[in-house]
Amino acid sequence: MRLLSLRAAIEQYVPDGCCAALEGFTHLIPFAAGHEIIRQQKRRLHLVRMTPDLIYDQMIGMGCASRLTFSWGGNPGVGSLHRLRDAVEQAWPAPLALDEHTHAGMAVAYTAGAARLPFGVLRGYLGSDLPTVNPRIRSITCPYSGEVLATVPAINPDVTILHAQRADREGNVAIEGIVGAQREAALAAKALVVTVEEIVERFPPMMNSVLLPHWVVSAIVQAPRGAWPAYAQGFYARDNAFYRQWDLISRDREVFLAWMREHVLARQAA
Amino acid sequence: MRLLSLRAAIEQYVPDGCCAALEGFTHLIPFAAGHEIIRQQKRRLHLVRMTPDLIYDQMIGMGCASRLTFSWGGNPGVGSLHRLRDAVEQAWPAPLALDEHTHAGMAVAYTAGAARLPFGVLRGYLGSDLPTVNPRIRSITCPYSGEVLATVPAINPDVTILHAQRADREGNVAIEGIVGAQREAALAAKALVVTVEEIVERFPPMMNSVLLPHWVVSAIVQAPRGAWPAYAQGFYARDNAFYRQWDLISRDREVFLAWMREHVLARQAA
Amino acid sequence: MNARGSRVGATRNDCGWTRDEMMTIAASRLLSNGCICFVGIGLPSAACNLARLTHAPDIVLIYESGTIGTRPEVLPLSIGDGELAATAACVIPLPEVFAWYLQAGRIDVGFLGAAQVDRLGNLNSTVIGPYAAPTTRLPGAGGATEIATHARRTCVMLKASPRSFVARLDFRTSGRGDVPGRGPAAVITDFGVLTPDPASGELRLDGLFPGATVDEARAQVAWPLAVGEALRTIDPPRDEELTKLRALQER
Amino acid sequence: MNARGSRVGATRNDCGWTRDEMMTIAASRLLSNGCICFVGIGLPSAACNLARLTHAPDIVLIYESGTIGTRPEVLPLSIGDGELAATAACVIPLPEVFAWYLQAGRIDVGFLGAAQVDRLGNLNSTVIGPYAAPTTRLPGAGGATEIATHARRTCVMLKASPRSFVARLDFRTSGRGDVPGRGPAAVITDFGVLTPDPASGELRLDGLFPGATVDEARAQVAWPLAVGEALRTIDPPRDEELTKLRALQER
Repeated sequence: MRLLSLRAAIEQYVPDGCCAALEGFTHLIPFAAGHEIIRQQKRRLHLVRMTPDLIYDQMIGMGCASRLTFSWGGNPGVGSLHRLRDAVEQAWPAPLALDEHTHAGMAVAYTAGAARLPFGVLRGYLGSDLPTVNPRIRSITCPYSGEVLATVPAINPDVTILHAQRADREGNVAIEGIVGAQREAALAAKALVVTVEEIVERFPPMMNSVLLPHWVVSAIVQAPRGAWPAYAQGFYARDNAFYRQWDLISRDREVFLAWMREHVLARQAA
Repeated sequence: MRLLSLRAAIEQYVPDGCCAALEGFTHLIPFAAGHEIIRQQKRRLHLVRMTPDLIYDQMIGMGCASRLTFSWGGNPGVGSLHRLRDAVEQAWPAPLALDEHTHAGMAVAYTAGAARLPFGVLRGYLGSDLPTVNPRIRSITCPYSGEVLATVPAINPDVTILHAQRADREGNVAIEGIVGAQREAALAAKALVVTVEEIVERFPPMMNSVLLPHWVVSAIVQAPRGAWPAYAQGFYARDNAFYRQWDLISRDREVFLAWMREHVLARQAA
Repeated sequence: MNARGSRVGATRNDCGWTRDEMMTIAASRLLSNGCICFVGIGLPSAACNLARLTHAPDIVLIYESGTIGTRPEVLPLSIGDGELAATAACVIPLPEVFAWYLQAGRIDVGFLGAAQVDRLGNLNSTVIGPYAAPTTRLPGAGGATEIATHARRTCVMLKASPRSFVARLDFRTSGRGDVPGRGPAAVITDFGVLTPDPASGELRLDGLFPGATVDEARAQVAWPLAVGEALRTIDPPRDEELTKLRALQER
Repeated sequence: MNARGSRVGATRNDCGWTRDEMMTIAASRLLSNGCICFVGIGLPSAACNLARLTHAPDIVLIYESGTIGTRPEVLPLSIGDGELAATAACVIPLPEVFAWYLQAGRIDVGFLGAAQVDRLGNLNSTVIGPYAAPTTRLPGAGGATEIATHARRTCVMLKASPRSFVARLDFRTSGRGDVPGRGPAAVITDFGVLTPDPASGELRLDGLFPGATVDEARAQVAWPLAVGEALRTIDPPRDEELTKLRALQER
């Protein structure tokens, strides 16, 4: 594990064209890292995330992505992700290929990735047209019961980026609160970059807490408020007002670009 | 969830011939429950446990079991389980059919059981003769890569019995320390009985701790020191001296029976 | 996504309640005490928490974010607000929610929303228009597909219009309406409640909200809506229900 | 299980150390600082902790009980003693240890024991005699089969006798000795260390403990034991090694 600046971490671990998963389910979404990816004008990324959320709406709108693996692409409790829609409906600013799943399917795909199995199995996608539009959703026959079950290919991102509350000096990462598929996405990746609210001297031994040991972590970046407008349990709350406001900002291409220029491009990484 | 006496819980949830998993990996082994099963003279049980340990050595020696699913059957750090050996080598006191796995295979089988999938997949049993003596270990071909992987059938015990540190009045169960495959075995079972060191009024909300919610628990039994000679983190330590002593007690059938009469049969359930 | 419906639904009638409130209250009444409920965001979240604060104090609420047994004081905007984690009995990883709880058959009731529903209760929340070139890209499946399959019973909450209650879905995101008994147990909409005909599974008008009419209902449904044999008028909101719902929403 | 070996191994020689101590020290020297080590119980546990307390302070010890990054003060009797949990960086469920750490290829070194080893380093810890009617039922595989396959490198610790270093295993519990480069990197026994011939994979005598001889080694091995081209004498225990090992064992 190395302690890096945000700029250096993105430069080293997110080359153009790579497969990147910025995970965190509603909680601990790595916005600061996403903004640095935008500032560095990364291109042709294959973005992976169960819920693209505002972070991928911003990255897609700024032209970073050419492919998206996802399972629910809305603004939670508000409505659409207008930049995602504009990319899919109008190919603006670039076409976006979709690899679309259900939450259950993506969860299994990350879990298989963490275990370095080539596929995951679920009793899923039943009664859905998704398998007809996504050829990666296949099936397998149980060697005992003969039941036919759905399969998804494992997800093994080139890099997974997480935001967490704390790392210690060794690089162990501790997470509290909603974890989503963070652990699975972290362990499925070839490299793991973690931005954190704070770095502490050392944790007490943490029996049964959610912890990623330092030797599975490639780089740690200190990025206070790095999950805003999402939240970090114990540090700051979800900025629900901003999530609502984003609906207006993102509806119009020019308003969107103006906001990104002012709030993302003009700022320097910490 | 119901609060029951140990006697009532075993009477109701462990009928003769059922499939029972008393789990807990070294830590929190439900000895008190095992002793009550012996006192109630249960017969023809299909016992499931990754590490049979002293608890199954005692149950097998007292004639409770006709079948054993397991992955490592020794006295950890000491040597043999002499009663298990006597059953396999000499069919004393009764023949014992074996369904033998590796730890990795059993872990996957419990996990599949918890997910109510009919089988689990692993890159396992390679270079081993186990698949040649256990026809339940089969294989499957990955629908993406063509790789052939091992499969195990899901384990879904009729009843799983755990020992835990605490339950609250609602029946939520909290576990601290080494958990082994306790959660998976609990959620794989049709009924779940948990003996506990203590029952508390209520827990604080326990973010990310190991907790089994009350509505997956069939019965709670208060059984202080119910994991002795194994241990309960925070309550009492492993009685390593007894584990060593058991090697002598269990070597001889008569010495074994005398010990069981005095320390198990003659005692009443709490 | 249904701005018209939202505005109309939010207007108080002469009796002092709105159709949105009536929808939420009607849904909350379908939940029995102690049931294990997989909650979606928005109206379902309000309905489930209203049930918890009125007739079903022991209901267990699970949000797909992994919060189990939550008791929020404030209605969350998203399914993963900090309030849900802070008041949960425990927080578990999302893959476990879907594999060990939902797929394992441990959920009694699941709530679903959508952009379109057909007469068998199948749902579309993926696209309007062709998948490869949609006129409107919707959020997608999320948890819906497996909730529809694995929850013992599902309820749909969806405001009615001929564009949402359609003869033919543009895309089937979830639903087993063509498997007898696997469609939703009820569709709660802003004129009343539809339930499936036990034989054919076709959704029929089963109950009307006070003030709603069969003609109004039929005007919002793009297929010829059948009326159940025992069409009833649903009880209006009780004072306790309204008071607690409004208190929950105002916090 | 090897009472003779234990007694002989526990006797101090003229230099004041025992063969058991030399085995543990020789094994500990094979571990580099910072390596991720899957620890078995008994001699391997002593060797790994000795390495941690001498030349490899940043070694990461994982026990299959789910304790990750343990730093026990006292040598555990079992692989799941409370001491291991109390001093661990974290404790995770056992299925995750095997799937997400071992199978995922995150382990540098795994230690194995057995009742029998063959000339290719395949191991038997299952039965002596036929599987269906064994003369001696042994504990079985535990973690060994997948450790042998998935750890980047494996080391075997096993006291030697013609009944343990056999021409033909009664049962193959684990091992890929017939796949080039997949057998153990070293077998540490009570006369010295065997390593595989790079071409054939056959275990050859690579190092002798001070005081041990080629004849003594050959007498304990049931196949014709080859001697490596650069047979060396292994350095005797250093004071620090002996002191720290004894302190660890006496606690």
